Amino acid sequence: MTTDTNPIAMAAITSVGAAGMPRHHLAIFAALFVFLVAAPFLLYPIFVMKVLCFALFACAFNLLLGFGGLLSFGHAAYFGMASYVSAHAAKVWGLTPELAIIAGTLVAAVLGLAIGSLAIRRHGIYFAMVTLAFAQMIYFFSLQAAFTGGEDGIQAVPRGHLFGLIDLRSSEVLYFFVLAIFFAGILLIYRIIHSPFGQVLKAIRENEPRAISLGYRVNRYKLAVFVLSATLAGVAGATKAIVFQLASLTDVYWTMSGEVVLMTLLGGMGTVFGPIVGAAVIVTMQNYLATFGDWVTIGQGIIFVVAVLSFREGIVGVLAKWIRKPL
Amino acid sequence: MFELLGIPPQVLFGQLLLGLINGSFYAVLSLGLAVIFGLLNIINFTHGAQYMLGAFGAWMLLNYLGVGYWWAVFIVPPIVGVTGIVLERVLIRRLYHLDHLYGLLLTFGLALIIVGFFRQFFGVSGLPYPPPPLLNGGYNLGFMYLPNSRAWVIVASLIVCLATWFIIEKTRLGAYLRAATENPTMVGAFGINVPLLVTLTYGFGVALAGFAGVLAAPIYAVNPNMGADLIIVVFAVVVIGGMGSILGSILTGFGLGLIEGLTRVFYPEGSAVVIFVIMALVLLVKPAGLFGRSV
Amino acid sequence: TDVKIGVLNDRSGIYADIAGEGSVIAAQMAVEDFKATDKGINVSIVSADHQNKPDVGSNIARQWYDTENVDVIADVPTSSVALAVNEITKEKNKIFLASGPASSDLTGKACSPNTVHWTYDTWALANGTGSAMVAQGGDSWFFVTADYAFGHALERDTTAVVEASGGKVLGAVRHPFPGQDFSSFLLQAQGSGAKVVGLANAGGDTINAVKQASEFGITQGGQALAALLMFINDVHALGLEVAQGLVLTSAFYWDKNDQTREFSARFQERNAGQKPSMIEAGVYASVLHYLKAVEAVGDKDAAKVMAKMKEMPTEDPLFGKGTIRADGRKLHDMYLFRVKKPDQSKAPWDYFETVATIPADKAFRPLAEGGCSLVK
Amino acid sequence: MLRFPRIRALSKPISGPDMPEVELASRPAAGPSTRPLLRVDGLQGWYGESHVLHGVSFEVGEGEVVTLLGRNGAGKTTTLKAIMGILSRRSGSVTYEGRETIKLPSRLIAQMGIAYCPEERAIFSSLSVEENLMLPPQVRPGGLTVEQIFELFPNLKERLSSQGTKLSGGEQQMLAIGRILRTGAKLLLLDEPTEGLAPVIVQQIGRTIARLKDEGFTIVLVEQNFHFAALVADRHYVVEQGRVIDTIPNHELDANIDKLHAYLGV
Amino acid sequence: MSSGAILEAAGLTKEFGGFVAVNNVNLTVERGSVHALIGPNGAGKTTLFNLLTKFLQPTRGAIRYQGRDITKMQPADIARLGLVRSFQISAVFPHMTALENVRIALQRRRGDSFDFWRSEKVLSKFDGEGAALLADVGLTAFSDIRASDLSYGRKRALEIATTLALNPEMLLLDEPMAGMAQEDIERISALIRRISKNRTILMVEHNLSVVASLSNRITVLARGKVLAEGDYAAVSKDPRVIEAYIGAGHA
Ligand SMILES: Nc1ncnc2c1ncn2[C@@H]1O[C@H](COP(=O)(O)OP(=O)(O)OP(=O)(O)O)[C@@H](O)[C@H]1O
Ligand SMILES: Nc1ncnc2c1ncn2[C@@H]1O[C@H](COP(=O)(O)OP(=O)(O)OP(=O)(O)O)[C@@H](O)[C@H]1O
Ligand SMILES: CC(C)C[C@H](N)C(=O)O
Ligand SMILES: [Mg+2]
Ligand SMILES: [Mg+2]
Repeated sequence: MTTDTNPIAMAAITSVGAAGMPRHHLAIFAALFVFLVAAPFLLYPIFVMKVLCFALFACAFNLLLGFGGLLSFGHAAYFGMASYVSAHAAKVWGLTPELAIIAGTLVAAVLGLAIGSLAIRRHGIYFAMVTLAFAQMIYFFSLQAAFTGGEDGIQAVPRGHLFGLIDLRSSEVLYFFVLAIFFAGILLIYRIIHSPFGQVLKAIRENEPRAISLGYRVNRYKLAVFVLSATLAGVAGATKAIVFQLASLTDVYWTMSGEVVLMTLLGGMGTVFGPIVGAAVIVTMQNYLATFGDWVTIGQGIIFVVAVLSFREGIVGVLAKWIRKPL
Repeated sequence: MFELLGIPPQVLFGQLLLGLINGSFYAVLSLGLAVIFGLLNIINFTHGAQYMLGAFGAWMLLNYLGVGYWWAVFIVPPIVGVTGIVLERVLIRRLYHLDHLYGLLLTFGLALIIVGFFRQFFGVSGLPYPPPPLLNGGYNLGFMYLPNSRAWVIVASLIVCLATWFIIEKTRLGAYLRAATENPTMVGAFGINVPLLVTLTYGFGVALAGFAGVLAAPIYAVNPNMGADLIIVVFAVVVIGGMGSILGSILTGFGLGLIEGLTRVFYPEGSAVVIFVIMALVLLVKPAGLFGRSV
Repeated sequence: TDVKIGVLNDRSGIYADIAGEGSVIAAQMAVEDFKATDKGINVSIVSADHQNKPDVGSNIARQWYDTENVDVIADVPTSSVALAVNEITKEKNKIFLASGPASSDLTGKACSPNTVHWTYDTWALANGTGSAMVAQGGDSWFFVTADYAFGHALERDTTAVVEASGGKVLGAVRHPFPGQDFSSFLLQAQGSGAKVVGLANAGGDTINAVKQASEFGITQGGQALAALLMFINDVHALGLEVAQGLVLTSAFYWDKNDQTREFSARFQERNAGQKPSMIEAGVYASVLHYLKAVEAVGDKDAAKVMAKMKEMPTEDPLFGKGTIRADGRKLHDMYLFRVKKPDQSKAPWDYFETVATIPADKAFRPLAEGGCSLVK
Repeated sequence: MLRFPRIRALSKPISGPDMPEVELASRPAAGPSTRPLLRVDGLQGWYGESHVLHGVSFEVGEGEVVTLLGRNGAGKTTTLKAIMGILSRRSGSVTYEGRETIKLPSRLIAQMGIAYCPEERAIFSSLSVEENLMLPPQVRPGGLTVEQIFELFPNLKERLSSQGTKLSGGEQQMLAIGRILRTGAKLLLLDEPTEGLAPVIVQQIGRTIARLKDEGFTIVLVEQNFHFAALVADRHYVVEQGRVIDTIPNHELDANIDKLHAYLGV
Repeated sequence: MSSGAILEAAGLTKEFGGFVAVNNVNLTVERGSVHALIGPNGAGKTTLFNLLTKFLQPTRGAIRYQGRDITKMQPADIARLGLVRSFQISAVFPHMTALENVRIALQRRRGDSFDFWRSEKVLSKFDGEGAALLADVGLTAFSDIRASDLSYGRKRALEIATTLALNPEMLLLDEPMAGMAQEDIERISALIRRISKNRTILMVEHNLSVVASLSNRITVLARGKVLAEGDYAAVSKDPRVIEAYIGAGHA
């Protein structure tokens, strides 16, 4: 009955290359970077930025689920709250975008600390439910509080000037700012996974009582990864508010928590690159199929059913199995 | 006028009674969910859609075949159960050996498909389902007017809940079911037909959802979206009761209905969130829910 | 000239039957009836689902304007989304033909030179139903309000009308949106002793609330029910048995005259047997008027077309003659209808009888009271 | 060298008023002395991709007790699972009472009269001790009564209403053995039934096995403790790397003790 | 060899619902000794272990370790004081290699396990020490094999190596020999004997030959209470112990 140990999260580390990461990881990061630098000239930049925000969100979530073994069903709270705070900071307080994002991120971190320290005392499905419960309270707060604008959300958020200097109104300029945040985020996550701390997390995920008996105060590690994950989810949410100039209830609703689970699983939980792929697939689907009405819902449903039945390690998970290397 | 906590007692009693009626729905739905989770380890996210199917089943019987409510009460749950059995045989079956996350995902996907189709073909404004003559009218209880249709909901769901509880906790069949949850291989090695057992259990849990749907049809509009948000609340009920605890989900279902009823009087906006507040409090104090077996 | 119209609305949620696929059909019919191609205007129509979420809606709107050369967005039911689209349309200098949204803020403090608010708004609803009910003796009210921007606005506007007409408001209760079970709110309304229970909600919420009110014998108990925003599709869903006697304010009814009947018959054929709602009618009329303006200007430049639209009086088979005010408010008559009893109804969709016609100059909020910055 | 007092003590043939049955066990036999009840021939087995059994062959006659001995990981447990039909990938031949069972699902195999007591005990935590005990349906008449089971394992009687997995490790083992004795299955597959049990209980189980044999049960026993095995078995099959590599009749055990030590790496 | 008590339990009691699993147990373990805890199944041995390492909270009683009251402490903190346990059911980190299993323990000693910003390459400095520990338990050839692929006996050996990596003052071993083949039993016995030189060991074990050969002192538990205590010779002759545990076969 426990989700604490998941069968497919097994990012075992093999052949470490020169730069401290396996060569094929290095290659993928490089290819991703090249592609993303070129992307705004090939694709609609705002769309790509949306993918990047959600990819970072999914990666942050995956840090907790795939590598911490903790299934949070309330990650919308950190994503959405950060987005509200950063929108409010930019619009009402007139902060520059980077400060607004930092403000949102800090709130997510504090929220993660508060909720996390209560939730980590529970296991498996009960952990998931405690996080859901708190997220629903955050949703309720967002619905009722004055500064969030209720159903309307915070609209017309100014993109502002980066460091007070660079005008972000042009989507191309904004794009590179977002790209920088994204890369900083996933590289940090990569490092966390492959750090001494990451090793302990893995041990805890695999056999918690044993880790305790070795003297690890496991709750502190769980809390630490929870807060890191919430914080990074906050970065993603805060950035999204600046990109779309809007913070709304969608981002704090439980379906958003569900969506990030879907992205992670579809891409491959416990893989480094899976959540990025998962986020890209889902955001693309929502974006380009919006004209088909209910058939989108049906199509999404079919995709999930097929994914669960035939490639449940997720897209990247399946690829990793083919090439027999962790991705 | 005499008042209780600033509310006239009539209103208070009325609200409590309404809470109990609501609680009946929670109880039947969460019972089905608990049966399926407890015995199959599947978090059945299709449950809301299957509840909706129950209501649509009743509606279709009436509109296409002219079959009335009282027949529907008996015919629809088995039909919905059979659709569940088909899903189980064809799809869900393949996931038992996996983490329950996958079951959740699959059933979530199925719910999207089912609800999507119904929205496509029946729209979302909802379809009317007239209550049968016997359920028209009601009793004036002094403090409130109790429609027969709602009184019937309480009675019917109590009967169904108790019968289910008895079968699972007190009979041999129930023992097989519980054992098969934990270690189907071993139970099979005792000579028991586990796959059949599992299929029937899923069918039964789903039939409970269908039953709740039939009960709901004359009360709420028959609407493809009627189960969508309910599922998460019902799931919370199951968790508060203690996952897999049959008695827990029944009692919690009724109990939370009452609490929600009270919230509607004192802080109506909060009635959507009160269940989650309670869930957080309960889980922080009792790690495995109110009636859960601690692991 | 090539013109691209984006119909943005709810295609899967609780408003999809009121303003979903039907609005797209209405827009297509407008293009066909206008015979655009013959007049050298190439019109293409795209559509999308905003799911009643401001983020989804603004995302689509932005993408349409940025990458798909959409010139005009039509419909957008749900006020919160409409406000977002309103902003983006202004920023990108395009045109927004708002038929679906209710909030009177669109021509008030959020008014924009690029927006026309076509069909109805919360002020008009409050004014129509509110004053009619008070006039019939319903001078004490209790509101059951959807707990979000639109519900609050409708409650606010109706309260003002009720109080101005000499009635009083005894209380209000806000229900989560969307809601399923309204019994406890209705019980509170019953307990309040108010003569009128005002439902400040819409779509599925209103349907459920009306249905349950009948179950709990609210109207039999002597209280009147005022569904402040009700569409013919909602009545269809409820059935006359339950809906009979309700009073509602609307801008359109299919059975008003030959022209509306003719249009509605054609529409019904293409829209799975459903008669048009007033929003769908508004989409038809607003697109038609827009195309006329484009033809007249000979160009699709937003500022010029908008100026033309406001300058030219409107005329179409569904709303008759009308005008567009400086703040973007389209003016036409509004109607107060009563839902027929089952035995009065002679044919399918024969649901309304007219109680009163509210002339265009009385139906909407006076220009000066909106606080629109375009009005000097 | 370590001293193993228990082993010395146990390897003497034990007789005495309290354990008369044990002597019955030492009946000499080279192959099945009766008609073979179970016959395993060329049994292959896999866990996913890994091939674990490479052609296990042996026979058990009706009323016999045989053991499978071998080092950790030799494939003893896997053999039992394959016979029981719960190893998902298997091939070769297993016949019971002359009927081929290799393709049957485990429930039909169980219904033919084979019962399995797994190494990891598989006690159900959502069932009480009593429910655990009563769980396996009777497949044939002639099993032990509940009273007889309590006589063997008095601990169980005291804890009947506890949750099954709240029992101590040894008590769970007793429960796992006890529950299959009720079913009337004629062929019992016992996987290390003495693991983790106190010596008193081990002796009790020794007596039980002897008694079951007396009553006509047929038993395949997997054991690490061959001194225990020596007390109860007719014959020993040595398993190594997924094959039976040797057969030692119990009466030749003393003569082969060095060979056996070599097999088991003692 | 002995220099006073390292671990003392006084009046330790654990009730589950109404059932008393451990009943007013007084236990003193001398520093440097190998102390065995035996008793029939269900006597409360594992429960007592759980109490001593605080995986369970005692209903009553006090525990002192190295003169310090640890009754109120958390399990992880107890391990940090050098009192480390193993589990009755084998406890390894299944998806990690044998070497990584040991490194986890070594890493804890180093104390910078929260460093999420550093590369795990810093952990390779433990490889030598880890390999030595694996060699001690005869797992050198398996150091790159995932723990889940090891046989049962080897998992137990790995678990002991991991425990030793903490360099604990005192070890609590719960049935270290259970389910092991003879060859492993001998190897692990030898290992325990070797490591007991400068440590204290408290172990639960049903294999009497192991108990007899390794332990200096034995406490016999039955029905939650201490039935007898002494060295092997004395305990194994105690008629109550024979009746409750050893059985007639051992006479
Ligand atoms: N579930 C499994 N998946 C993969 N391999 C397995 C599994 N179970 C056992 N094995 C492998 O199969 C081989 C045989 O295992 P088996 O359990 O049959 O041995 P055994 O003789 O019973 O040993 P023991 O005395 O340790 O119980 C071993 O190499 C083991 O590692
Ligand atoms: N969590 C619990 N709840 C209720 N009873 C328990 C619990 N844990 C153990 N017990 C009971 O306490 C008694 C002692 O159990 P324990 O596991 O300590 O025995 P043990 O001496 O280790 O036995 P074994 O040698 O068989 O492992 C048993 O009767 C068991 O049923
Ligand atoms: C009824 C709907 C089409 C309009 C919606 N209630 C709004 O918010 O404006
Ligand atoms: Mg084995
Ligand atoms: Mg024990």
